[in-house]
Amino acid sequence: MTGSKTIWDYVFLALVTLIYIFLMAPILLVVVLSFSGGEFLAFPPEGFSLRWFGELFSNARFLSATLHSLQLAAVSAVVNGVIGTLAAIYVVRYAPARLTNPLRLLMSAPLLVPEILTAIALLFFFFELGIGNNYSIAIQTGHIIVTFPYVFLNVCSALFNFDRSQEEAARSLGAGGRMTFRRVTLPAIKPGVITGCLFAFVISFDIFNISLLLKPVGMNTLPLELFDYLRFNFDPTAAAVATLSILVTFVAVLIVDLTVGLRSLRF
Amino acid sequence: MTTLTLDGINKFYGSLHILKDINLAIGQGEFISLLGPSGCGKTTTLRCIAGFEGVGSGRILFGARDMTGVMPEHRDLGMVFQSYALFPHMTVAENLSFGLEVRKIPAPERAARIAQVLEMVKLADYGKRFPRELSGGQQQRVALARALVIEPQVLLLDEPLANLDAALRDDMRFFIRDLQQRVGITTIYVTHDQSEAMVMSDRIVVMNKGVIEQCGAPREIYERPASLMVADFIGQSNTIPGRIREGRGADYLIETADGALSATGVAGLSGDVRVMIRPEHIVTAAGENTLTGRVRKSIYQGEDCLLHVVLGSGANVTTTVSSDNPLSEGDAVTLGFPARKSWVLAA
Amino acid sequence: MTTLTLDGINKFYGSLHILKDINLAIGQGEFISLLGPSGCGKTTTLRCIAGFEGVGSGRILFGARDMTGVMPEHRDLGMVFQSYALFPHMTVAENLSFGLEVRKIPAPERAARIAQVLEMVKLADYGKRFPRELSGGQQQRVALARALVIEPQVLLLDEPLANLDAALRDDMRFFIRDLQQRVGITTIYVTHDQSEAMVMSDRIVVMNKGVIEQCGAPREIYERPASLMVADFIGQSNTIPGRIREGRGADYLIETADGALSATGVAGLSGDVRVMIRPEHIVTAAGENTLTGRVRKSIYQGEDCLLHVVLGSGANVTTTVSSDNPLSEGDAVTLGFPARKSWVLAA
Amino acid sequence: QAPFVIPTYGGTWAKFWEEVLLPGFTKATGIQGQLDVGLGKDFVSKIRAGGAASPYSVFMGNENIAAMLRAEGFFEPLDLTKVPNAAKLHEGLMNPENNGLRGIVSPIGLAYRTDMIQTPPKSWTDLWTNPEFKGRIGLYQIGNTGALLFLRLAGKLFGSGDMDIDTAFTKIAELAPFTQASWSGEVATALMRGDVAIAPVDWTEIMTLQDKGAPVEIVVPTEGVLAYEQSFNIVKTGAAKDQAHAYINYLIDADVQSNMAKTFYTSPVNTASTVDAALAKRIPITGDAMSKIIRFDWDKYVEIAADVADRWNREIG
Amino acid sequence: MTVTPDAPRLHRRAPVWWMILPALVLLVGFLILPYISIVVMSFREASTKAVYGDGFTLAHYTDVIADPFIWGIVWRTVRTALIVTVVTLLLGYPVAYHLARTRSRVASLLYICVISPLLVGLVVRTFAWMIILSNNGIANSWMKALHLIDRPIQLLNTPLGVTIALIHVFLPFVILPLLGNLQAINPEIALAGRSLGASRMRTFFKVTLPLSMPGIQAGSILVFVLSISAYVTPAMLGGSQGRTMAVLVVQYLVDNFRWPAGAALAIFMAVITLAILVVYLRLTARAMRRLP
Ligand SMILES: Nc1ncnc2c1ncn2[C@@H]1O[C@H](COP(=O)(O)OP(=O)(O)OP(=O)(O)O)[C@@H](O)[C@H]1O
Ligand SMILES: Nc1ncnc2c1ncn2[C@@H]1O[C@H](COP(=O)(O)OP(=O)(O)OP(=O)(O)O)[C@@H](O)[C@H]1O
Ligand SMILES: NCCCCNCCCN
Ligand SMILES: [Mg+2]
Ligand SMILES: [Mg+2]
Repeated sequence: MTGSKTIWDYVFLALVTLIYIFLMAPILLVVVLSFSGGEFLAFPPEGFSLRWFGELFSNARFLSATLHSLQLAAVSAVVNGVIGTLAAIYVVRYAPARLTNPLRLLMSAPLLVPEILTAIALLFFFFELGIGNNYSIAIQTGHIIVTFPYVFLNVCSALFNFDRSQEEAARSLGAGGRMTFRRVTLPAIKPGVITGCLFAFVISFDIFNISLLLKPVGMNTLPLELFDYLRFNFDPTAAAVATLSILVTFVAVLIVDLTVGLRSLRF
Repeated sequence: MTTLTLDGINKFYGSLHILKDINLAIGQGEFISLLGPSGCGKTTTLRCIAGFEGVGSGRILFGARDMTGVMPEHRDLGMVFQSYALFPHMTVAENLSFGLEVRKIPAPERAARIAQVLEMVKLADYGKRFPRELSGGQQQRVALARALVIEPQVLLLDEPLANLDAALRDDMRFFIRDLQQRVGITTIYVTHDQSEAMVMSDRIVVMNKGVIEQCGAPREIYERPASLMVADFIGQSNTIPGRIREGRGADYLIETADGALSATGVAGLSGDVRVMIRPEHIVTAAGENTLTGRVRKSIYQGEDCLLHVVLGSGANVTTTVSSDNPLSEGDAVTLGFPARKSWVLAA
Repeated sequence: MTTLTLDGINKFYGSLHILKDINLAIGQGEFISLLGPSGCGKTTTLRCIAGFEGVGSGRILFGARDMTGVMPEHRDLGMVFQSYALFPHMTVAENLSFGLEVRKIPAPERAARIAQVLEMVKLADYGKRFPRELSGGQQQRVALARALVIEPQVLLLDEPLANLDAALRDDMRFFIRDLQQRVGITTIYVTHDQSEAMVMSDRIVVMNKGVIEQCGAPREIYERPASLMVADFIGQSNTIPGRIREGRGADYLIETADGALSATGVAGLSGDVRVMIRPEHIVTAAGENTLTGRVRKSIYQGEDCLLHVVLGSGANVTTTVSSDNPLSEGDAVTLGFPARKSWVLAA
Repeated sequence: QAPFVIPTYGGTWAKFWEEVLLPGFTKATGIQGQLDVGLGKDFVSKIRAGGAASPYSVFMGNENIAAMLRAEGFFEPLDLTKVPNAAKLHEGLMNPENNGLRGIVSPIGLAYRTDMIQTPPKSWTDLWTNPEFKGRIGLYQIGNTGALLFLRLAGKLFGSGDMDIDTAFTKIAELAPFTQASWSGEVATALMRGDVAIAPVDWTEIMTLQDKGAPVEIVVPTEGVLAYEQSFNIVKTGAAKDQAHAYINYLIDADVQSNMAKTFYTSPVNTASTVDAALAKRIPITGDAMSKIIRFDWDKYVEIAADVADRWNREIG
Repeated sequence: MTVTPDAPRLHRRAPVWWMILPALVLLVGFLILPYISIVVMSFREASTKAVYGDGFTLAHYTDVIADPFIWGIVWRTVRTALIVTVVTLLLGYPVAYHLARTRSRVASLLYICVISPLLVGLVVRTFAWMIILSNNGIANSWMKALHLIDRPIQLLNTPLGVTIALIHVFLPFVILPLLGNLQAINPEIALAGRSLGASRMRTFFKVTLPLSMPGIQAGSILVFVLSISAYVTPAMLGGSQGRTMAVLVVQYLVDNFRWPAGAALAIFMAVITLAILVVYLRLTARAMRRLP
């Protein structure tokens, strides 16, 4: 902000750089290992090869598991993006004062109870409903429930920062509740919604215990597939999977940056 | 025809009584200015009219229709917020476009109207900027343009020109007044600038501590203030305390520590009063009423000089004189003013 | 003694050249007003002085010390932001206390100073309120109080009174000026209110599009503007185009479409010029210079009436006359003004 | 008609089932199977939650886990008329009263790093006696069947029998400090990294490591080997009983078992299975050598299972 | 005249209860309802003859509460979660602050740095940490090469290893909420602090930090609760020394099939988490009330 830099600016910059490195180091390690020529998932890699990618592409199970995980994650993010945002707005804005704290706790409940117990509870529940884990309904519901609080909490915090007079301005210009929300409130809380949906997506993509018990017969999710794989084959194929997902992310982020401009998304 | 009626409005913030029984009837296309000291409840009044605040009691009518419970967006009004409340994620043009889109104005007409209004507020080249890339005054003009471009039924303007320089204020005033009269918009204008209110308004409402002190035409407010507060608040005023010796209808003879003064006022006053006289009606020469004193201070004001005079009784009187007057501190001075320019107020 | 020097300051936002070679030397305890059209760069200038913006080129000196690279917190300044920038999570008293705590003022003195300043800005009972619980004008006064309570070396005030009514403005002006002179604070005051600048300032700086147009004492700026822009911007002015027929030192005879006029100006002008005359120096009677025309509009202003007159040539001239003047639209009128009140400007 | 669900493990196991076993099964029986990948314990939860309608008709999992479900009454005895291959099973692989059979056997021997160990182990007791191993031992952690096997082995070696848990705990505690691993792959990695120099490991794992050129060796201790024994059971609450029997029968088919041996270095359970000489060198526990497997009765262990786990947590960590 | 203090009518009037409806249906219908049978189950007697016995008992709860061993693991879990929360806040705040203020052209790249760890599956990330933390792993060999240590320090299968990996895993969960929050704060407010003579430090602690409380709160609650219930990371990196309640619960439920006891253990842990959360909300409520 100010024009001049002090020694502290550089200290700060150095610190932040170190943290960025800390964030990236394991990721880079995975990438490096995926190109390893060796048989083992170990460092340093022995030579360079693309064989693990070949291994990966010859394994149809990874592909179908990835697609299944992507689908679960996308649905969780979208569904929670809608109902989590609505719930957050209700709780922060409209809920009667004596209800706000109970509601907040209820909305955070999926975070508070252990995932494995939720999984068992849902497993029972869906068998009682006669649905069992024949379809994706059980696993998808589980994913939505477990990822719900991420959207809810992030949107709540975004709403705290929002200047209400913008909404009033929109109303004064004749915009109804819905239009005001769509054109003014939503853009303002967008960082919270995006972060929430991103978390929901990522958490859903990583969920382990819920998927373990609720996955439909014959299907797998990527973490399960990877875990099962690594349990029996501790080789760099798993790293290749990760590298590929990093690559996809990177390209996606880059495209967003080049077209929309990443900063305009305001995470 | 009455378009906007405030009927016994009371408003509380917690236990603070902010608006106290506000009654006001505003005609179709009328331009009303709301004046009053900082914190007297002007913004709150606008917010109640706009529907952003519920009222503790009372009704708000648009025409004959009770609007008290109606949502702001169904009131067809335009508002300039004291804090601007621009949409930070929209460009200037998008800010203006918003209200037009709500009204389903087709795109070409929208663009034309936006361009025209931006031209009027002298921001023709700024359509693509974001609010954060504008200076304070530029932001304020965007806020104004956003409220005007929709040409609403009712305009609520909360200090819309506070951050503009005189030249721009003049232009904007003209623009507002012109649009308002052309379209016949009922306007409530909050300003701290009395001369602005004087020039623009059909009527002026003076508020004080949540109460309407006086409501009337500018000239009436200025020349025949209903209370000392109004006299003090609108324009410069000198008041000299005294006691009524004689009263015949509107004409009074008043005993003061600086001699007897003849003055006019509403009929029926008696006892302790104050005689009000505007600085510009006092000349430095004897007149129908004459006072003597000494110059305490003489302040250069560009157009003229402001003279502070202490009367014999110790009372202070100010007057303006031509900038090249020869009076300086300590000089004895004689002041005169005509009875019909004075105004008697209950003390 | 010079306390604050701007030495060839240039400032860019992206590719926009906002401040263009600003040079200014301000004396110890001097009160400088910054005037200029909206968006001309006043706020940006203050921000550069405060150290919130790096400058593209140039130096900022406090005394002899180069401050260009110094952190804002080491500049010992108080600033009132155009947007107030109050700390939303602190009460009014806590907002004021902040700067005092930084200066390690002991608690009892802190409390006393806060109480005193709050009293001055007429918010004595508001210490425990949060900014969001205040009206616009009240917030602005808190912003002012926060900057003043620390009694800094340099005060930067960005439209600090824009949202206050006349009476309060007067009080605040007095308060600022009093403190400023008592403590000897070098002050830069941004205002859109010229009369305010006239009354308060030791010198006035007029900016336009990032350039300093003129810098001088109020009277000098008003009576001998350096350019048409300054003449137009400061106060009302009438300018009549013409051509110099004869010049003797500062005295000129000028040929205009409405006849020859004698006028004064800086020596050495020739060719096409404009004769400037302030409305208040024009009387509705023949004089040293005489013009004739018709009343186009007469506007009641409280104290007086503003008269728009069209001259024979079609040029517009405004003047003020007493409120009870009998002139109305279409009336023929004769205007007069003395040569020494006029001012010749290069066209 | 829902497809017949076949549970199996992940990784190379899933791959084998998908590419070899399932097509062969369909070809042999005409039954379409739907593979479901997981671990024995995951199948348990679903069978339990399924109440009267288990999603699985056949259960696959370590025998100790199967024993628990069996105790809870979820299994029914095999109808041996529908499992003709059962007759050819090696001794001891059919549970009493036909309550499930152990269809896949992966021996557990003592594996070590050839480059880190001077004197290769001969007996399980070497773990306690050879000072060279101190601090470099790896063991399975209690969540893994391997730990239970080792625990009962310790009871048998040093105490009054494989149910002598007290002695077992005392002896295992003597081995400390040692690295604990949750599953075979993890012990293997620890071995590869050199964090561990000797450990009881799944034969499959060590053979795979050797194939990749790792300096590891595995021995059959004098007392015999332990083994992961995959138990196959008919789920009482499952729907497709006939298919389940057909599947179990196919799974223990001589050729299928030979195939598995080639792929996983498991010990064929079918007496008729053949193992070629080269392979036989690498998997010594075949044919008659199957008797070298130290086998335990898990049905009576069920009662103390929870307490043992608890005690492991507290005493071993 | 009777007057009552009035709420802003704009908001009172709107029929908005439907906004919470889908969330209520989801959480009540698919979380609370299923949990009822789980809670009931936690009071069932244990059995090896069925999933659970017929009778009811409090024993699973009393066993847990009376067991110092369990409390030890609870303490380790809570301590790890607290450390992870505090450290992620300490590390995440500078990053969020930097991202919120930077005008750097590589900003997009920095966003990627923050987001990409999230997009690499947890399992794989944890494996990477295994490779880094093991006795002969990268961390130890580099520290040896730099002569910081001469014998490998045990990182894998210790609480420390789990803590380090969890910090990495959860760092983005504080950075992103904080980032949104910091971007929403008007930068002039901090400048006002500086203009009053407060150093950047002081301005930060007195102005920016309090104003970013909503982000801090959201981020820290997320990380704390996530750390408490993290399973994959402590299971893979923790060994027995690093075992947490989540791992123990999974062991009860999945390895040992002790559903009633496992449910009781899990509910017990949830209650503790909830209690800590309520205390935390109480503590931060004061600071939050000051915000607009
Ligand atoms: N972030 C920005 N990006 C681009 N242009 C900017 C930015 N901020 C300010 N400007 C431009 O810089 C010019 C000077 O702005 P500044 O705020 O200094 O004006 P000002 O003299 O204070 O005006 P006002 O009286 O309206 O407050 C304006 O024209 C404005 O549009
Ligand atoms: N949220 C609130 N809580 C308590 N009091 C409030 C709140 N908002 C405003 N007030 C008080 O209500 C009174 C009226 O405020 P309002 O904003 O209407 O004043 P105003 O006439 O617009 O003043 P200004 O000219 O300063 O803008 C003020 O005294 C203010 O302190
Ligand atoms: N390589 C041998 C496979 C053994 C797998 N055991 C898994 C246990 C499942 N309950
Ligand atoms: Mg106001
Ligand atoms: Mg400005």
